[in-house]
Amino acid sequence: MDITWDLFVNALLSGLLLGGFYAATAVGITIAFGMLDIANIAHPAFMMLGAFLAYYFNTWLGVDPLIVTLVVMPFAFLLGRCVYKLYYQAFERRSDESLQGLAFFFGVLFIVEVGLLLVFGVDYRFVTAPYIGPSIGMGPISVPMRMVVPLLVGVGLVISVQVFLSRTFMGRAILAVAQDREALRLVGVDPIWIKEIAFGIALATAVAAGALLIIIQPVEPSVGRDFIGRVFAICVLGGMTSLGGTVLASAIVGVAESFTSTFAGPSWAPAVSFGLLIITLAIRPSGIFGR
Amino acid sequence: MTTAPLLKMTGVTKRFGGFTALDTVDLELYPNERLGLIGPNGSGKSTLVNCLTGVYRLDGGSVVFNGSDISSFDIHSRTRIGIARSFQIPRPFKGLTVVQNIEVPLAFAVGMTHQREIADAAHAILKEVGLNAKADAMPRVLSQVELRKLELGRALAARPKLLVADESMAGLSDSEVDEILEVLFRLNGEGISIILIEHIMRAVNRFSQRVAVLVAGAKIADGPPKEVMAHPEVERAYLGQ
Amino acid sequence: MSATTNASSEVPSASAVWLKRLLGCGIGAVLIVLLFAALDWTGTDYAYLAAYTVVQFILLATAWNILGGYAGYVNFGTAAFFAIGCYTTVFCYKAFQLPLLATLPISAVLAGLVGLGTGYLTLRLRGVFFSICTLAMAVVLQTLVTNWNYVGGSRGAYILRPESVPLFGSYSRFLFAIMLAMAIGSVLLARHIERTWLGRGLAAIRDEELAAESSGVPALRLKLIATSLSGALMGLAGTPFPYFITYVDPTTAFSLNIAVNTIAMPLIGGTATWLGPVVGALLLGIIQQWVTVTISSSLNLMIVGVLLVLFVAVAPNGMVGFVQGLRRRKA
Amino acid sequence: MASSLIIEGLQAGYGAVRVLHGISIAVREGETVALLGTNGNGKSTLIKCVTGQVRPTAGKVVATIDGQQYDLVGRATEEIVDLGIALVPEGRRLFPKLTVEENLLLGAFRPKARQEIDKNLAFCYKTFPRLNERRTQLAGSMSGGEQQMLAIGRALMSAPKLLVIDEPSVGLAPILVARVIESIAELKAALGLTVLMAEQNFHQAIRIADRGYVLVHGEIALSANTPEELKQSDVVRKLYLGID
Repeated sequence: MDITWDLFVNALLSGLLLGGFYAATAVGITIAFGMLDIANIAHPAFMMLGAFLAYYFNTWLGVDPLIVTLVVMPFAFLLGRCVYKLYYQAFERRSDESLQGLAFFFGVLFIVEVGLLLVFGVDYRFVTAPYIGPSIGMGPISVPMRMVVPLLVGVGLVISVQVFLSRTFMGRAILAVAQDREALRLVGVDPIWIKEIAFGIALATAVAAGALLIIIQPVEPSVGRDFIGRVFAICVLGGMTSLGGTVLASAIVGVAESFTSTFAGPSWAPAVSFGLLIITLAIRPSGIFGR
Repeated sequence: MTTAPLLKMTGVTKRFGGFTALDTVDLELYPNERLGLIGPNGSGKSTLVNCLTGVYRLDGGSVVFNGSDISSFDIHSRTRIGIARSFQIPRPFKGLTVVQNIEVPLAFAVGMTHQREIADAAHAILKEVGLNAKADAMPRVLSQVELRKLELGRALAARPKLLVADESMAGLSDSEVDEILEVLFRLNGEGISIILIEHIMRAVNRFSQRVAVLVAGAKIADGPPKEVMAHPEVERAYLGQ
Repeated sequence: MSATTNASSEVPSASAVWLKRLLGCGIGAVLIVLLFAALDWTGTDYAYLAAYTVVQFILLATAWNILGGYAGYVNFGTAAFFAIGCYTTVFCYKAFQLPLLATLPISAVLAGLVGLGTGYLTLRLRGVFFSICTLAMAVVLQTLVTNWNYVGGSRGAYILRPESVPLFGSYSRFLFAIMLAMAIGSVLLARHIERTWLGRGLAAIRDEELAAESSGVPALRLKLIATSLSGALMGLAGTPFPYFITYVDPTTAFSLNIAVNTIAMPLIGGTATWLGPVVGALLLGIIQQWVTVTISSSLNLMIVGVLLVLFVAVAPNGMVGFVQGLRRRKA
Repeated sequence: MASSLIIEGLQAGYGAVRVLHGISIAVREGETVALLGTNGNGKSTLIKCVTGQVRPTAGKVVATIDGQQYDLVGRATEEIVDLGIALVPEGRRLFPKLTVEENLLLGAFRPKARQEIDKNLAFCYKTFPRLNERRTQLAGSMSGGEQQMLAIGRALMSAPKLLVIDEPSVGLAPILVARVIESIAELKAALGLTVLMAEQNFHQAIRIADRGYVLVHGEIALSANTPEELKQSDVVRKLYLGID
């Protein structure tokens, strides 16, 4: 195949755009898995929940999907706190999280997915918004707005979470909770409460990422499955605990997938993130950017 | 002494981040010797045990056992060549009965294959540590001193040349301490070298032929108990200046 | 390796053991004959197909439990091993016209090797990484198969199955017999593992890995054996599948639905013994066959999900553990 | 206003093992009280009863903070810290992958401490210049002595009235032990704290202690009102060195 300069730049650009969106999908899993040590396999299912809520209010009331998300996020935060409370009561408290807890989230994944399936059916659904459709063109390079908007929102989301984590008392406590849970009590913080809040935040970001997804492409409930491994791959690749690492890893995965689609064919793209994950686990389990 | 040492640790160093837990520690143990390893809390005793048994990889130095360098051996390989340990906090296999706990090392470390042989050997060991009445009990019903005995019994079942008893007596009453000491003396009488790590000085003094003192990751004294206890540096480490 | 010795603490006399075994075999044989008779009595091929599905889940659940229940590692990638079995069949059928029975050992070896490789990569890390890695492996393999035109790529492949098989009658009957034999074999294997040093070693590792290693248990090696065995059995489960549905494509073979069922069955039945996966598979399998016929198949997954969440949260020892608990309280 | 700690008839243990058999001690306003004894005699358990990490089976733990009385038994650790009782735990328990400054700021989580955060941070850096030099370094990469200083600093950030220190000398070279012990005395004087300190290093501890208790087998073997009294006691030598 000829690798033309235009093709190359286009692939790189769309990879970076994709990476921005991936960062939004992985930020929640970095919090839940990397910082709280909760392997929330159901994260992508909650993304789909966000996507379908955006779809529902968009078609019913004509509201912009991003505005829907802003309204829905506080509810997702509360839902996340409830899910964590349940998880804590049933598993963490009797320190049985490894086997049973993983299976728990796997079950939740299917409950949410099939729930959406029963309500919305198996057809692909999409949203309408002014920025879906037009592209910005610069010579031979054209950038669709439906990719630019998720990139901007995704980056904005990651930056706000990062600021929250590094500048607030609550944020620092979240960073600390995975390192030494009991020591957190010694500085006057209830670690269970911190984890509950953090898991709520993680779920809120999942819902937001779902709205971004449905802006990029039409979705049906099981699309979320494609993201299970991808978000974990990004999280592990990025070193688990740093959002900076997650953003870089997202960009790498986005670009790698985009190049693979362009030069080897889209059918190879799903293997990219997983391949990177397996290689990372084999060679350097602490991730590329782990410290 | 003219015999070759059973264990020779040379320049053993272990760091955790910026914290040096062991700094070029040398330690020797001769066949059938009883060594007491003491030192204030956090001085590196447990780290040394973990370096000896293979839980930690060394950042420097070497461990030679019975003439061969075992620095890169796995935990289970070290057990198989004759280094067994008991744990400070008892770690029984909760899902197995007392006698089944003992059978695990008999099968895996000693390599016995005949069930009847293994069962007989396990019961013999239980008798030796004084647990034969509880053979079919689950570990969760055992008392603290019984759990310590199970720890010792399981270590013993690996048929070791060297037994590392890591704080086997902490939290026990005086008479219980004596019970454990008796078991240890008997094992030593059967030819097993023993490293006793203990805070109970009475027990260390009574048991050890030689005492080594660790302070802040370094060995500061090594010799007969009386001499070591009178050593000004030891007194300083324990009592301060 | 001393993994073949019987490890039960009491050692009854040899003749008593043989008598008991013989009795067990006899009862088993009678039950199997009765089962075939009952299925024949329905007079439809469909009965065999439904029974095949249930028994296939017994095999998968038992396979999963060898690693998940005995060693405590969650495998999300059942579908990957299952699909290795499927596609070994497709490949061997297209390339050599190899019959099913000859394909079985090849699948087992391939799936076992993939299990070994995955285990080798991740078992030294924390358990959750193994779980994620199995998930990842399923997608990588699916992508490979999707792009492998020889076995049909994303379009899938057709398998022509013989009308009938001598001695067995219809091919459905034959497939069921094979699956039943493999399921029984897997349960016997699981029971054997439980009672020998492999199972005892795995139990010790699951309880206290450091203490197990200090007792001379080669933890990594035992876990790798479990991973390979578990993978090989899952591969076996997938091997007859193309003959069963006569058409197979990557989406079906790698479906996550297989994975969730395989996890749910042992956890609902109980992971501690060989009986748990069997009970769980029978229960869920029969419920699903019934729901598929009467309501809809998408509801199936909902039921599996809800039961899974309920059981792991409320009855972590599964049905078998729950019943044992009741009995102990009575006693 | 007065801050003090009274412990009466305290009993505690782990499972079947009883570690403390009826301990009564008092730490009065402005005092530094040392809990002495070798390992395994119950010092840490006593400290953990004060900080809510171990629940006593009998007895009372009552703290007075700024004239207000609180029964500590049954309260969670974080509640106790919130009252104004800071803990420097055994083994330091820092957050190794956070920077020095982030560790310190976490110490000021409780609302009352946040008001004084600038003042306390400046004070910490003044007292421990090493921490100031290394504020952006990860806590886990520092040496043992620096980590101990950070642990003390982190406790101070909660603006405590009562400081509870468990084995500050653990794992430190003798020279550093002296330095850490001295810094505790300095802090106490500068901030007007009341201090309860468990320490196995006898002579270092009594350098700064007003009074001391020696624990043997979970009971108080000696209660001394002056450091001199402790120095002259046979109990200590016998206990520490096993010399009869």
